[in-house]
Amino acid sequence: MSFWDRVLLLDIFGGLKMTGRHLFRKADTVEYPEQAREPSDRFRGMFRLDEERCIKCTLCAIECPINIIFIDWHNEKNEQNKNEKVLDRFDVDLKRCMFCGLCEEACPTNPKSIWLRTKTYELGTYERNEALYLDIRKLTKWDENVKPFTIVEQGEGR
Amino acid sequence: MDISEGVLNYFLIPAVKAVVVVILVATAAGVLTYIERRTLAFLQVRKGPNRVGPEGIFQFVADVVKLLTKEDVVPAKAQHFVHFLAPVLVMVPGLAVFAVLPWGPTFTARIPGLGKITTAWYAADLNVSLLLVLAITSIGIYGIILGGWASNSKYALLGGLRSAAQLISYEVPMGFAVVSAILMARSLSLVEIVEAQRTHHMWFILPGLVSFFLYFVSGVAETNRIPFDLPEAESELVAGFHTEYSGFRWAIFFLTEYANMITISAVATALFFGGWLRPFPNVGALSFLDVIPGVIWYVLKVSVFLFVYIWFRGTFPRYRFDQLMALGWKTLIPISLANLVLVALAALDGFRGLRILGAILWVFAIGAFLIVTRLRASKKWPQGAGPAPAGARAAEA
Amino acid sequence: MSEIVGTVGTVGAVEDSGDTMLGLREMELNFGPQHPSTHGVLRIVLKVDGERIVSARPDIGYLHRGTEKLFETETYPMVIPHTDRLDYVAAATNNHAYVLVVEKLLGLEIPKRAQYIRVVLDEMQRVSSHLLWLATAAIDLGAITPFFYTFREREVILDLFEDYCGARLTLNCMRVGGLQEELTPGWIEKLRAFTEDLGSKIDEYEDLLTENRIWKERTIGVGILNTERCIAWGVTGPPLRAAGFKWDVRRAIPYECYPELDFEIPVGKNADTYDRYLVRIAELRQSRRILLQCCDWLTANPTGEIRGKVPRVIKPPVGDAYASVESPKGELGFYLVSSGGNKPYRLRVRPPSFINLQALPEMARGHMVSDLVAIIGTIDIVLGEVDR
Amino acid sequence: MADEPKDVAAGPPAGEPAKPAEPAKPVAPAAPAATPAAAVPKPAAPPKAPVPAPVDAMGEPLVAALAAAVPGAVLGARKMVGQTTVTLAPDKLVEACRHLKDEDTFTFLVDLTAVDWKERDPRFDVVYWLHSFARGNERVRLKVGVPDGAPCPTVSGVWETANWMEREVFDLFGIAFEGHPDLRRILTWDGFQGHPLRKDFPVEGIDTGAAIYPDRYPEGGGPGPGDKNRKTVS
Repeated sequence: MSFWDRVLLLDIFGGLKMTGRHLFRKADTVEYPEQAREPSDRFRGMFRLDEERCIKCTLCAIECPINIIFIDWHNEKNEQNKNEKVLDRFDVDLKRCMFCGLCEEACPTNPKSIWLRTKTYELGTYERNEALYLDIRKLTKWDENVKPFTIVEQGEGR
Repeated sequence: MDISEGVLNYFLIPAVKAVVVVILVATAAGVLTYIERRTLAFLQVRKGPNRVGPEGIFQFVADVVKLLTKEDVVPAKAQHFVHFLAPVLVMVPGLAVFAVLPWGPTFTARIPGLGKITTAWYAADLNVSLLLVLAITSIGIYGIILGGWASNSKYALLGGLRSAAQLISYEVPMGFAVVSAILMARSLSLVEIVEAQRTHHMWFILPGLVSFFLYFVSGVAETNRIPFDLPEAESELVAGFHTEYSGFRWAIFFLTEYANMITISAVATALFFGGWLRPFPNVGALSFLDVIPGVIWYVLKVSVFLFVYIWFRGTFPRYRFDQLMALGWKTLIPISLANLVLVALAALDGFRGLRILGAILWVFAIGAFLIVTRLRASKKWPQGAGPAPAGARAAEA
Repeated sequence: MSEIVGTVGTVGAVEDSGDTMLGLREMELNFGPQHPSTHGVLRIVLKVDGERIVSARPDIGYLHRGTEKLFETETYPMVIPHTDRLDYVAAATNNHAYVLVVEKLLGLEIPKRAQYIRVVLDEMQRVSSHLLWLATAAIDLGAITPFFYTFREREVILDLFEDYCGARLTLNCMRVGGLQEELTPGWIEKLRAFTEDLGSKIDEYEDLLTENRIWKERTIGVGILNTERCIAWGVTGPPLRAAGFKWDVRRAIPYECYPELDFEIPVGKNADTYDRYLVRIAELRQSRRILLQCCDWLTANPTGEIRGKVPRVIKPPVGDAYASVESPKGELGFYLVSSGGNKPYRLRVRPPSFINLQALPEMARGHMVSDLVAIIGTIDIVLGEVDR
Repeated sequence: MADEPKDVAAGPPAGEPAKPAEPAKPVAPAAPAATPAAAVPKPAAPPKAPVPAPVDAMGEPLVAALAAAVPGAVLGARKMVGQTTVTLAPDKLVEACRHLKDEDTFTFLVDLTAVDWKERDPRFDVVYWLHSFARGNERVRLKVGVPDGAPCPTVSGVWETANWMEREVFDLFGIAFEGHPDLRRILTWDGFQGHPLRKDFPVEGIDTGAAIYPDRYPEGGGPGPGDKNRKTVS
């Protein structure tokens, strides 16, 4: 930077010009509650479970790095007198979840029976123990607790 | 009318003016906080506060209400009295200065019940008003120092110390810059300085280019604004001298900072930009501009400076303490002295001398700017150049 | 052993008496853990003479979460989400270093396409991390506006990450043997558009800072750490390169497809904060170059395996291995000791932030308190990685 | 802006990757749709690549030179996945390190850590990672066996960077480093009882009590290993 640049404050004016140019640009921010942005298709958000499809293999619970999925099941005889696994409990302790998606990855059914790609991230709540501890009912029907964007059914995001 | 002329002119009108000034200044400072946040937001491609009222215009009301109702926390081991006194010491001079700011010329109004009243757009026209401004604004420093010391916090203490050194140092170039304006106008009264610019047929920015620059830079330093906001330097001293203040005492510090910004801008306008005068006050062809009253001109000019303040804040990093001192003592003060001599010599010759000085300064500045930028036009900033790989010892990949 | 324990917790508290405060010549100043510019919960116990720093002693551990202990209880795939949380502004490089070491011990071959995608993720992460660094470093020195400009660009990168793997920050995007996800259609085009735009955006930051006299005064000559001292302190990454030493893990110990890519290692020569700034800016441009080359390759090879032949249960043979990547902060390494089971016996992280932070006292000595924030900023620490 | 920053010589890229003349296929939407199947890990077919196994590396020139220069220092050496590990005798460690740094230009201590082999004697391995810039980025790993409770000589006099790393090992493993200038806990707080990375330390953590019962466990907090109040928390 030469002497004259310094005397004439060229760097100062250059900086001012730079910010001044932005003065009339459109803001890049969005106003959140009104203009909530829609997450991408693969966005890992709220859980959802399809109980019909689930084969009770507990692989998701095994693969979970922080063990927040709790599954209990028992055998029941169905009409054909065959053993059939029936879920007693399928709980996800969502308040500890880190949304890594390994449970979804581990699920062997096709389409997945547990998935996070529901495009829902507004999980704020006033009492986390109630609202963020999901039992089967809440997993399959959480739209009463959490305001969903759209409930993406399995696999659509893929 | 029952009210005598004396009571009216020497008691009632000044009292009303004083109340109006205080209210207006407090409101203006509040509005300025909103404007600053919005402008800064626009500079930073975001939106800023826009929820309270239309476009967020009442944001400052909400802020003030919040601050007034907030708990006032005083550190247990603070010097309680001084801690309490500091915001007062800051606020009173900050408001008192407004008494002498010349917002507009005299005007005549007919008020029902009082008859025809001739008064001015300022509270008082002291013949030493410029001295008063300088004297009173320096009192505010005590509030900052005492507030920093009384909080019994090291960050606050450091902030107070910084501000003591900084404000005292920058009084000097500021004073010299003001003196050059006094030399041009041959008066200490702000009103007369403004009027002198009419009789001189030019704004004093012409011969006072350097003076104005010095005044404004010192003014930014005086008001603790970026790039000179060391006393409160958020990323270094948490919040500087007002670290331990909360609630409305903090609000007083905060609002006074903005009031001081208005003061500095207003004085700059009066000294160098013709106060309430329209551009080229003696060119008859532009007389249609007189439609806009002087007050509006004044406010417009002040707003420009306030915008520059905000613009600075949105653009620059912060100086370091020693660099700030070096800038003040080693750069600004010598320049201001040289400038003072220059202006004094020109002022000896009166009107003509000032014109010649102004012409030389501007031609020189614009010419140099054009030449240098033209030379620069081919090569932009040496982007990302900096360190050459010459000194590098390469390790084989 | 516990009798060697010192007393770091008791010193550095603010003296109680307001009367003696002015009588002290050296003042002890607690810089952090709650302070606007310590980038998290770093605490530095300063001894200052006026504003001049006599000694600075970092006190860390406020964010210690026992991640290395956790690693030992998780199977190999389950470790990956935990690595995200080390350097949480550069999750992809963390993932990468971890999967590299497991692959090394397994002797796995990674498909070319997966290598390129990994490099793309790495470089995007480097850009994002450097942008974040620029934002915070500028804020530390009082320039608030670059923060918003850089975050504007960083947002695009995070959106791209979200498109690719579903998360914005803690990506969990790599798997042992390759990748889990194929790129979404149109992703490369989006990336290319962003990357091509990035150059002019970097110019904008440079317009604001590079030649600015205040920025230069604040950074030139501040926190000098020359090559010898860098190596003595084990400092890697941009601080080492700013000292003029041309060393980058991507070139020195090549991994993935970096040997096939054409890029330069920018170096400085004055080893000060300004050179570190220039080096990081130049690295942004180099990352842009790499990204464009990868975009070309990926467009030319739109299909292919993205995951190698990985056994269903990952059980590396008994032994140990170390692998490292050039993370935005420096050399990020993982040292894996396997006992043959499906969980790591010991997994040690070589955290560049932690090791670079060690040099802070030396860099800060004799400078002013204002410079300390510049120096903390210039090391580019992330406390999640320092404390693990 | 140009692609190339101006500080580089910007010569023609030497090993330029295969670049298509023009992105002929702008998008490839069909391909990714098919690949998810490919993305699923192949369950069958164990890896064909040979499983890495350690081989003896006493014959390596570096190891041989070290063994000759510092007699009795090298207890063994092996090589795995291209990485040489030299096992050293603890009492010769500093001498060997000095030799490696001064003679063999291993000026850069990359990393230092420890491994807890709970049943083994000596219980701990302290692992050092050295890097030589002058030898073409060669790396070597040193290992020293340290029994439980025994001190390990410090190398912080050789490489300054060992300072914090040794503190960390001391903190998390409880290996005291003899001669360390500033051996204090670094990640856990002072007065923490236990060394978290030891294998016998519960993963769930211990109830240190210090935060919850400051009156009962005032300074240095936390029940010691033998205290009946010590329990694991989950």
